[in-house]
Formats: sequence, C-alpha cells, structure tokens
Amino acid sequence: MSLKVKDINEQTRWQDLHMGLHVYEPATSKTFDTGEWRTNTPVLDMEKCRQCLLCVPYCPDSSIPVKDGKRGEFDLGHCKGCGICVSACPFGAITMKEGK
Amino acid sequence: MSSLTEIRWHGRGGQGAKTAALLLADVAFSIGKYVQGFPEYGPERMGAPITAFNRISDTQIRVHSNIYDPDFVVVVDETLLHGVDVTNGLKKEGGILINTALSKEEIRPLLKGYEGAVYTIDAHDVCMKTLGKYFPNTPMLAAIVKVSGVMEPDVFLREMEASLKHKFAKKPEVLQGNMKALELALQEVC
Amino acid sequence: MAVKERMSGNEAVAYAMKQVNPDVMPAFPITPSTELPQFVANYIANGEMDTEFIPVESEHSAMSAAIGASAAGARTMTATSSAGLALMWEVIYVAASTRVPITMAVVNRALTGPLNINCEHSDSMGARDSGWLQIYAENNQEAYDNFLQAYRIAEHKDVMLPIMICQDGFITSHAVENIELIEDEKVKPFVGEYHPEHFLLNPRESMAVGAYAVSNYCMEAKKAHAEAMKNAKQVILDVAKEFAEISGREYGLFEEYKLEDADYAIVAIGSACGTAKDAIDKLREQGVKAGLLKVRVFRPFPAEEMVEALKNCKSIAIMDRCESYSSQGGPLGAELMAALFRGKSKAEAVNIVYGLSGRDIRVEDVEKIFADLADIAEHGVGNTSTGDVTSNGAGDTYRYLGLRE
Amino acid sequence: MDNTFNFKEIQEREDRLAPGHRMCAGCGGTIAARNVLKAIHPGDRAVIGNATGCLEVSTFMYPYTAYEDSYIHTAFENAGATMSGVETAYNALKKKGKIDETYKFITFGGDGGTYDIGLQSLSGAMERGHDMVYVCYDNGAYMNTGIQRSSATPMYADTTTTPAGKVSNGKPQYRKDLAAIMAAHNIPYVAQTTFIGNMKDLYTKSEKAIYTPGPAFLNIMAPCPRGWRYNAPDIIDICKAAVETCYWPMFEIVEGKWSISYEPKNKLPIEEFLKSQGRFKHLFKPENEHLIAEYQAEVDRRWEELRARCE
Repeated sequence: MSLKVKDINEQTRWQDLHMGLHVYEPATSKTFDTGEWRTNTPVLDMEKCRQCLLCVPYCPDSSIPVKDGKRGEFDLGHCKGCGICVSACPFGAITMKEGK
Repeated sequence: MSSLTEIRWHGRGGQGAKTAALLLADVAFSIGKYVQGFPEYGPERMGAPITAFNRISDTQIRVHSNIYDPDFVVVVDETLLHGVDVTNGLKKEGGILINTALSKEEIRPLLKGYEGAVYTIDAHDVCMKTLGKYFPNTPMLAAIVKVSGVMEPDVFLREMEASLKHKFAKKPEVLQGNMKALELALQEVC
Repeated sequence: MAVKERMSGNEAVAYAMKQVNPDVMPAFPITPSTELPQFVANYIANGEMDTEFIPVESEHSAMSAAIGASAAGARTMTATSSAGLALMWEVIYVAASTRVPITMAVVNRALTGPLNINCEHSDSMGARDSGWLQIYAENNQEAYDNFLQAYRIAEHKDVMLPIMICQDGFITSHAVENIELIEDEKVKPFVGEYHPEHFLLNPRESMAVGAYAVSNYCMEAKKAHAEAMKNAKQVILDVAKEFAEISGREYGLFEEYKLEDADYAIVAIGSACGTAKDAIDKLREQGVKAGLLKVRVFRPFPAEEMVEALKNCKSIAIMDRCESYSSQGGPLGAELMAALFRGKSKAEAVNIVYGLSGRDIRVEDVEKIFADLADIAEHGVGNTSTGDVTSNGAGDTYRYLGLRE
Repeated sequence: MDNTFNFKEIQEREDRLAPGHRMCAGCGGTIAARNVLKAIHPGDRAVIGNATGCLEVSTFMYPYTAYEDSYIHTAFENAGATMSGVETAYNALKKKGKIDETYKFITFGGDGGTYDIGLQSLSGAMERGHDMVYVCYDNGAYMNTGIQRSSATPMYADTTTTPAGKVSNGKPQYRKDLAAIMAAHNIPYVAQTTFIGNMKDLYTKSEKAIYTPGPAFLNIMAPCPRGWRYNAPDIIDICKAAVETCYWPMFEIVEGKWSISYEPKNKLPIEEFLKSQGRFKHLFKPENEHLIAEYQAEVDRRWEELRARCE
C-alpha cells in the first residue's frame, strides 16, 4: 500500500485505501479547497496595513500567511470569508467584498 | 479404588478450606499427580458456608464439573453439620473427615444415616498444642492425606517441609510449628 | 525441557503476560478477571516485568487507553469480563476498525441480569461481530498457549486486528490444574518484538488515526477489515505450527476428538469440552460412536472446515453457553446451522443452550445428550421421544439442558 | 520554559493546524486549537488527541488531516483515556530505548466531550498524572449534534433541548465550574482563557500548560456563531464582553494557587455579553428584566467567589 493521499479519492478501490483509514502524511487538508465555500472575500489594503499581524491569530482557517515578519495576501484557496479579520484589524485595512 | 480420588471440602468463608484444597493440589502435584483444586464461587462472605473440591489422579483430568459423588468429604467446621448436607452423594466406600472434639459415636447421628467410614480430628486442640493459634486447614490437610491415602504420610511430610521451608524461609519458628501440627494431626486423626 | 507446574487459568495467563512482557497494560478489575491485573501489578512491583500498567478508572477507559497505546506503537494488552467487556462495547469496535493489534484476556462471565458472576459466554459472544479475533480455551494450558500465540496472529501484517483470548470464568480461571510452561528462552524468540509499520510516535512520519469517513470510504474500509479477518485463518494455522515446534502441542481452528468415525457429535466451546471427552470415552467403551468438535477459533468462524469435519455425522448437538434471545438458539448454533445448510449437510442438528450463569454440566449430562442424538438420528428431530434432558420438548431444534420444568 | 512573548515570532511559526479543514466559517473552536498548537515550540513533536465533536469530524475527514503532527481520535467520551494510553506508550518506548525524541501530548474536546460525557475519562487521566494537556474548547452546547444544552451552557440560553418558549426561559441552570473541578484534582496547572487582544493570555497559558510536567487543563471559551447566533466577525467583541462583564473570568491555578489574570477596571453589566447573541434574545423582553437581574447577581456571586479564592 503506497498510495499517497493525493491519489486517493472516492473512487479508490478498497484494496488501495489505507488500513483503518489511517493517514501517514501531515496536514493533507491543505490540498482541500475550502475557498470554494466563500461568498464574501476579504480584501487587504496594503497602504493601510501596518503589519501589526493582529489579524493573523484570529483567522480560523490559517489563511493569513506570515513571512519575514510580514503578512502576505490571503490564502484564498482556504479562506472561507468569515470576516473576523476585518474586526481584528485596528487600522481598517481589511474590507469584505461580495462574492469570490 | 480407581486412580482418581475426588474430595469435597466444606468450610466457612475465612477458615481456609479453599486454601487447604489448593494446598492439597499442590502437594499432590509435587509427587507427580494430576490435580485439580477449585472452590465453588459465589458472593459469600466471611462465615458463610463454602465448598471446595479436589481431584487427584494418575492420569490427566479433563472433566470440569463440580464433584457430586466424592470419595471423601472434609468438614472444616462441625457447626456446618446442622445446616449443610455434607454427606450428599458421598460414596460409602469412602469416608468423611470431621473437625470436632466429639467422638465418632457422638458425631454419627448428625450424618443423616451415612454408612461409610467416619474420621474425626480435633484440629483446635492440634493447633493450640503446636501453633498456639487456630488455623484448622493445616491439621485438616494432614488428616485428609492420611484418611484418603492419596499419598504416603512420610512423603507428604517431606513435601510439605520442602514447600514450607521455601515459604517461611525467614520464619523458622513458623515452619517448625506447622510441621509439628501436620505430624500431630497425622497421629491424632482416627 | 518444559516446566511442569500447577496453576489456575488466571495464573497461567498472567504468567504468559509476564513472559511476553508487552509495553502497556491498561486495566480495570472485574470478577473473575481481576486477578490478571493484580498478578501483572505484582510482577511489575517485583521487577519481573517492565510493562507500564495504567490503573484506569473504568473498562471503557481501559480499552480507550489500549487503543491509544497500541496506535502509538506499543505492544498492548488488557483483561476483562462480563460487564467490563460490555462497558467497552463502543470502543472495542473502534479498536478493531482502527486495526490495532491489542490482546485482551477475556475471562468469560455472564452478563447481567440477573447479576451473576459465573461462567457464560454471553460477554464475548455479544462482541462476536465487533471485528475482533476470538480464540477460546478448554483449560489453563490452552489459555496459556493461546495467549502466547496471540500477538503473532494479531500483529501479522495480513491481519492487524485485536484478539480476545477467552477462557471460562472460575471453571478454568480459578481452578488449579497441571500445566506445562514453556521456557523464556523459547517464548521470547517465538513471540518476537513488535515493530509496527506505522505508529503515532514514529519521528519519521506523522500519522492520523480515527478519521471521520464518508460512505464512499466506510464500506471499503469495512471490506478490508473483513478480508483481514479471512486472512487470519491461515495465519492462525501457521502460528500454531510454529508453536508446536516449541511446545509439542498442536492446535488448529478446532479440535476433533474421536470425530472421524463418529455417528453423533457434540460441538462446543470451552471447559465443557473436557467433560464431554470423558463422556465420549465412556460411551465409546459401550460401543457408541460419539465424538466432539471443540471450537477453538470462533472469529474468524471456520464454517467450511467444520462442516467438512462433521460430514459423516448422523446427528449433531451444537452447544451454546449463551442465549441469543432470537428464539432460535445461541450464536454458535445460528452460525453452524447456517454453515451446515450451505454445506448441504444431511445431519440432523439441534442447538442446546446449557451452563448459563455457571450452571454446571456433568459427564452424565453429556451422556444423555448423546442418547438424545442417537434417538434423533434414528427418528429425526421432529419425531423423537426423549425430551427429558433437553427442554422445550423433544422435536425442537432449540433446547435447554438441565432446566427445571 | 521560554516565558517571553514575542508576538511576531509566534505568528511566523508554521501552523500546526493546517487550513483545508471543514469547520464553519468563523468558528471559535478552530481559533482555540490553532493558537494552542502555536505554543508548541518549533522543533518539538506532539501527538494531538481529540474527542468526537465538531473539531474532530471537520479536521480529520479521510483522507484529509489538518494536523502537522500525529493525531488520534477514538470516541466522544474518552479523549482523556485515549491520550493517557498514548502518553504511557511513549514512556514505555522511551524506557526501552525505542524512541529518543521528545513528544508533547495535547488533547482537545468540546464542552460536551469534556464537561459531560467525557468527564470521568478526563478525571481519571488527570488523577493518574499523565504528562498531557487537556484543552476544552468551550462553546457552551453540543454544537456538533445541533446546539443541545450541556452543563457548560450558560443560564437562560436558548438551545434545542432547552428552548425558550411561552413558559420557559431557556436553560434553568447556571454553568458547571469545570476549572474548579479540575483544580480539585490537584494537578499542577489549570487555566481559563479566551480570545483577547493579541492572544498573549491564551498563548502564555498554553505554553505553560504544555511545558509544565504533569497533567494540565485549559478551558477556553470558544464562541460558536451558529449556536450563539451572532455575526461571525463579532467574535472579538463577544469575547471581550465575556471578560469585561466577568462572565468568563481569566484566571490560572498554578500548583494549587489561584490567581486572576485579568481584572476589568470597570466591570460591565452582564447585558453587554448577552445582548449581541440571539440565544439570549428572549431575556430582553420587558417582562424579563428580573431574569437579567438574577443573572447579574449570579455572575457577581461567582466573581466574588473567585476573587476570594485568589486572595
């Protein structure tokens, strides 16, 4: 049994699924697109963003990447559009727009 | 008698009848016999009547039922004679051994017409003379060995000494007392 | 040289536990298996084994902790009986579907009610569809031998299933009998070390266990589980063969006692089989062709093999120390009857419920069953005259043994 | 233990709870789990446990695990016991020299799996002293099965098994004080927290819980937009109100010593917490004024009780 999670889907034969439906790879959920759930999308105004990163810990979907002390653009492949980051931002740098 | 000897013990919870049955199994095992030693289980507590069983044989024992027609019965507490049907199923070719200070003549009327042999021993007396404390299972064990003939008394004493030596390695006085109790019981049982 | 000893069934299994020395044992006491964690705790207290013992607060937690420990990569065991097994119910299914090779010593006892502490197979039989392997013992020797073989079977890569090693509560668990123990030098290499392919504490990979699975995965997972159960049959036989080399004792999926030419057969599980053998010997002396099929492995259920072994019998009494309340008999009866039908057996068969809640079964009882079987073979189940041993009346395929009426 | 709180460094750590899980948009439980796991020092290994509940069915839906670390779920009421097995296996394998690495053991349960059905298993695990952290993400009802009351549900909350109706005002009882029950186990660390400011409180308590040897218990209020009936972005205000009204006090119990982590300068009236949540809407009918007064009295009583413990 050497199938990787990326090769497993709901058509996979029983012989090829992992024993006990175990998974032997970390964080395979990253390959699942929850961005598709979104009806409203956060938009970051880089001009207003002071890089305080306060929005980061409040994101339930780990969709605000941080690198070199600075946040990047939203991970829209996973952001579900809850809008908490808008409330978390003290500088009004994030707004929600309708749709994806 | 066939090579299989079946013994049923009657005692009260806490008196050591079960332990005596297990000790008998132990000592018979030590001379190469096939053995079984098991109590009848229930929720009984201290003082309640209990039953334990022994099978001792020269061949493998496979049967796993209780014993209904024993060759011998041991009564560890004579007060049981009033409430428990101790001779039920007891073979008349065998016998019953009772811990009592009474004579055989005095005991027999309590045995519901049992026709086989009756043996008595005053285990209390034996214990007091040898151990200074009342542990009836020790003399009863010796007595049933003699009565049932499952092994020779001197072999029994030798095996018991070996086993007790191990058990009471740090208490030689306990070993001595126990051995005296066994020896005296072998003499006293009649 | 094997070590000749005398010990109770519980002592024997505890001794096997000591020899195998698994990594972890969570357990909660319940009569009549209580002695097992006690013995183990004593061995540990005296430095004779180094298993980590978890004195959990319930059997549910015992099985939960066992799953955690086994998934983490530790060889794991536990022990229970009756209500304890019932309290584990939910998590024994989890253990099996999680494919963790836990060994559980089950000391069979009746499930309430009424409350009773004595032998019956209702506890493990109730768990028969949980996906665990189940092996039963006639006596202390078999309980010991089965425990030594358990991990080899459960941990086999084609199996990876938990296993129950069952023996009869009190009747064997608390009876001191002769036994032959195997020396440590032989046991250790036979059992070997546990090297799981995947485990939670593997620093080289992350592993996730206990998924929520949608329908499109669940059925496939259950099929794989069922297939592992099938695979176990051969593994059990292979392990038994190797075990015979170190012990001289041979085991199969079941034992046939004077069955080859038997006209009348009893099929039973556990300690009653020894009693049945004595009865069969007596009857054979009288010229009655009586035989026994003693079920050792109940899961996987060796249906075809049993039908084959019984093919020359005229009548068969299938003995259940368990009531199913199906109004058809007990679990062994139900499964073997179905197998006999599939195998196009011509034998007349009855299912006898016996020994519930510790009700004794004697040599005489077994002799009477064989007398019934002779009658049944001659007249057919529906036309027999003898109904004195087995209640519900002669003619019924579902009967009680030794019931007062 | 590293007691410094370097906010930026922590935000830059790789998430141990990966995106792609199926929790609701705006879920507080996920915020709790994610931030607790951030407190595991980079490079350390962990096994994450989970009681059945929202978090479990959403973060490990085969074949998608949201965890970077090894993870185990077995059932609803046994997360404590399951993890105690894992932790014991670790000790056994370590003793036998089969593993060298250091692992941390963290288990999550909702209030259903923790306060109610899993309480015995949790109590057993804590009492036995396993080196693990049990984290309750307390959203105050059985959200996974559709907002049934739990013993953590606040008084007067409208749930599907304590509906507010013509003659009912929602759940009649106040919340069970689980942190106090855990403290009574005399374990080395118990704390209660929620999402406030830059999450320093949650982070430092998580770090202490994880790196204090022995059992630790964290109770984290984790609002549920669906069950509490508020707009997801209001979560920050709701947490703040819970703390400022002293409905959800922030405190810790270190080696049996109680201390309040945050004392509001001006304790706000309980309405501030209740008003933004649909589950308390019925309390704001004019005829129910006395219920809010009762609520206030109970919050005050409990807050004073806590203060007395901390003296």
